[in-house]
Amino acid sequence: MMQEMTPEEIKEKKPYLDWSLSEEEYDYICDKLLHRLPNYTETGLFAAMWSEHCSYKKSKSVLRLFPTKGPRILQGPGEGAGVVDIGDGQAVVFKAESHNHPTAVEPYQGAATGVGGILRDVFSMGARPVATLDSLHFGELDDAHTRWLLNETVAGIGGYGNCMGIPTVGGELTFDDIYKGNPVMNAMSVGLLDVKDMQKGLAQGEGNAVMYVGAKTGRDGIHGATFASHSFDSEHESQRSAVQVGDPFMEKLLLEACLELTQKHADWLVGIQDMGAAGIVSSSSEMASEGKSGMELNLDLVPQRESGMSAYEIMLSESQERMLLCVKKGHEEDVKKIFDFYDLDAVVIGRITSGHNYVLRHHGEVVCDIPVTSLTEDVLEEPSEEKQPQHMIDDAAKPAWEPEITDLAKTYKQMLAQPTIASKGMFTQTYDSMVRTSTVVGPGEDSGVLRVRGTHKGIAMTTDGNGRFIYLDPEIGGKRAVVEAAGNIIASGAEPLAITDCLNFGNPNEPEVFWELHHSVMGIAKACEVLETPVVSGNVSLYNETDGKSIYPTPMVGMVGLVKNLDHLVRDSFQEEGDDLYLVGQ
Amino acid sequence: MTTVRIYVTYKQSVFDPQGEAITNSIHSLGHDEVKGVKVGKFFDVTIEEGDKPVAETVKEISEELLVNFNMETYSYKILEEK
Amino acid sequence: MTTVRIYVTYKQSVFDPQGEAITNSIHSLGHDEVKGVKVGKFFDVTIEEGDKPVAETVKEISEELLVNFNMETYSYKILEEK
Amino acid sequence: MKFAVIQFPGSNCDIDLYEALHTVCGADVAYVPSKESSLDGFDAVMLPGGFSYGDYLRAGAIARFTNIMPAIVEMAKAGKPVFGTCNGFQILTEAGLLPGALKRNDSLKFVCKTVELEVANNDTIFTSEYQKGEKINLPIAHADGSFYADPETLQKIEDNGQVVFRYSKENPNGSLNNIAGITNERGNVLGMMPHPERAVEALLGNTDGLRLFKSILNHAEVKA
Ligand SMILES: Nc1ncnc2c1ncn2[C@@H]1O[C@H](COP(=O)(O)OP(=O)(O)O)[C@@H](O)[C@H]1O
Repeated sequence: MMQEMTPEEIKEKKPYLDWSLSEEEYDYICDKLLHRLPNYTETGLFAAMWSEHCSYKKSKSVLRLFPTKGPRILQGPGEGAGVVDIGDGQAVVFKAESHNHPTAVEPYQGAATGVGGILRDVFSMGARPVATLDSLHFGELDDAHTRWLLNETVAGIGGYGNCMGIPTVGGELTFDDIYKGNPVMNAMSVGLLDVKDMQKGLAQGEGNAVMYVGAKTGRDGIHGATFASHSFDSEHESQRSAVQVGDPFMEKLLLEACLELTQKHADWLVGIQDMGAAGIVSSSSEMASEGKSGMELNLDLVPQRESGMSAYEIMLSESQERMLLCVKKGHEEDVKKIFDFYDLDAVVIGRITSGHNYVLRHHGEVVCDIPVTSLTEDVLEEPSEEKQPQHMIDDAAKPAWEPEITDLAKTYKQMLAQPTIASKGMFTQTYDSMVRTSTVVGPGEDSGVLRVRGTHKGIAMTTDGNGRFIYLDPEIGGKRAVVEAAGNIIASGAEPLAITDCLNFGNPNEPEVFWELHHSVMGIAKACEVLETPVVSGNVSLYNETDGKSIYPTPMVGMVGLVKNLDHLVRDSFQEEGDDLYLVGQ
Repeated sequence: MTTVRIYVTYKQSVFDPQGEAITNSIHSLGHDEVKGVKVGKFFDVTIEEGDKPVAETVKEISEELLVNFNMETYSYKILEEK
Repeated sequence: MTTVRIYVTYKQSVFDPQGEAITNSIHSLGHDEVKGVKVGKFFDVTIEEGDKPVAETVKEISEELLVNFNMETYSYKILEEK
Repeated sequence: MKFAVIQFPGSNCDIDLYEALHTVCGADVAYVPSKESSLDGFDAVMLPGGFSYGDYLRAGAIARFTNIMPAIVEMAKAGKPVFGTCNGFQILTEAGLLPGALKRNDSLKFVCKTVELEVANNDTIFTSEYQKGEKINLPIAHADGSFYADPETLQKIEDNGQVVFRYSKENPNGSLNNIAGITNERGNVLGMMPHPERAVEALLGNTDGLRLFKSILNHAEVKA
């Protein structure tokens, strides 16, 4: 087994720099939070939890600009997914997530586990996922590697979603050379919930059990959380191998077991959260932090697939298809029985304690004993410099470009032949868009529409974003993304309710990139205020660049709307010969 | 003509859900003597010998196409030469 | 412990679209020296030797589970014994 | 007449079959987990689509060993209606209740779309409400739907009129003889790759599958 560095060696050799923890952060942790030197495991936990991926330390300041409240909003950002009231005691639950970096490395598994992760976010709220959307931006198709990436990505999305039996009903797919080395893969999941069944990622109540359910822990994706916050460098391609393998069959079982628990036995449960990036440490510390509780875990009890795993590896593993539950004392066996039926592990790995500390034991030794909040709430926000992109200033001085069209029919055909505009049917038909027999409108129209069984209602959903517009003017582009989404929702006969988003940007340490981030968020926020569609969930993916070149700023807006009566559904195709055509607007 | 069998498997550390499911199913059939199953693919590739040595063709097609080095490794053996 | 590698392939008469597709891709990469590819699966099964001979276990799990005789056939070889 | 919809681990069209029978046809239907071993009290058994056991190894291969299988075999032997769609069809072939096998699609891809079928035999308990030769549209959604049987078996299936549905406009997966659905020799076990349960409501745009369920229900009435 590898010999772990002592606290003194860590102080001296600074291995945390490789884990994206800065010297300033390390010193702050030693001097202000712990008043001692952290050991190897603790340092690793801090590095993971203080990464941009887990803490949003770079982007928090701009995320505050989003409007997040409204009369229908039952849960805004901060939980697994946002929750929006649709009447009759029901709610729609949704969130989007990016998996750009894993997809660039291993497109099938990267995309598959992206879908798996976002589904867990939704069912951790107690909701049943009913639809998936995918927003993809790739390089131009004349490149063989891009074609491979795209085919594998689409196969991964379908492979996971089809096996789970959750229809993929919409999304977008565009092509531009800027995404060649760094494709954008965002997945959005939409679920339905009886409001009374709503769950939170919460752990509290001294003596209550912390239960681990689902797949066993292996060394998958160790460093995944910190790895996701690093830029790519083609030279180091060979090092990028920390990719996890998805098991949609396992997740289907986990979904059914979790829903049985949350729908029928919520009284046994205090809280539930999925293990996403930074696995056990992020889920457990966030749940304890939310519950203002202490927690003690015994890592020897964690179901393990490989032998000889260190505490650090167990805590940071990103093995898929796992959930963490806080179960009321005395109901551990009841919960176990439910998971037994689905042949899933369900193991008590720790308890809620009276203090405020996060204590980990491994092989009989305490390997971590730190305040819970030091991992979750004390993260130092990173200030950023920003500067308007030079290209915007240069562009403003140029005369506006006027397209010259001599042969309208020819230009029209040329446009239709653009892969970005052409039909995406060859890809979307590899997705099961009809399973669960509620898909009223599938891929290929303005938005996907699902009926809500037992009512006359429907929910409409779409994803929109356009990196080029946002590159030209982030604020107007941001507004436009929201308006485009709302247009798609309204065109289906639905009322826009709320949005989720994925902020796909380049390296935020570059002032121009941060400016783009800031201003596009301003644009999205303003449009959301005007349209009264608050932001209920979302995700940030930074450092999208290859060899120092950032992608276009590519925020994705995922919007959900309510169709009050499906009889009033509007299709986007011509219905009958002789119908009148109207042009509406300016 | 030479026929080469190229074996492709997941790297040791990569989780193999299929192998897991098959192992469970073998156990439920009562074969407790089976301790584990790993699943792999193989490709029987027929190559016409010319200027390029067979080993080179095998290496090239494996690395360019048949194997995903992020998670897989490969080996090969020559089945027959005629 | 004995590790047995069980090979499963389509029967000769069954069309193998995957082999076809891979052959085409190999050709489009310029490897005209490759004349054909057949694809198969293999299972590395670790068996603990007890009363039952290993060959019997292999036969049983192959016929009960690993092979669908409507379209597939199998063969095996012993990889290692420890 | 009481229907059982079997839930294998990984089944995911169970709700579709259940709702088609229960909500649309008003039939008496219950879910039965594959861990159960009895189908007492049921008159027909429905195997749904999905990915039982993740389709690991081969689609349908592992599901065949679940506890409920012997009871399904009993139902088939007793001449009761046994129906499998998509993964259900794959399980029925793997279990030997139907001849042949389902291979990976020739395209090697999962395909989800609506295809045109010809009703090749309407003289079955599943298709009596259709006309022979009638063209209907049903959705498909599968990666392993290419029907294969050795030449002898294929000839036998054809001679016995066991082919019930054929793809008529295009063959979406490479099935021999464009076969989309077959019965056993006795005609009481039907397996088909298309999903009639996805085509039973006008709201979802297609009702061509409805008569399949009506046929089974009418058969029950005739018998009773
Ligand atoms: N990757 C994808 N996944 C699912 N649906 C997609 C995908 N790409 C495009 N679509 C669907 O194809 C249709 C056309 O897409 P797009 O060209 O982006 O149109 P729009 O400009 O209306 O958004 C939309 O209905 C969209 O839902």
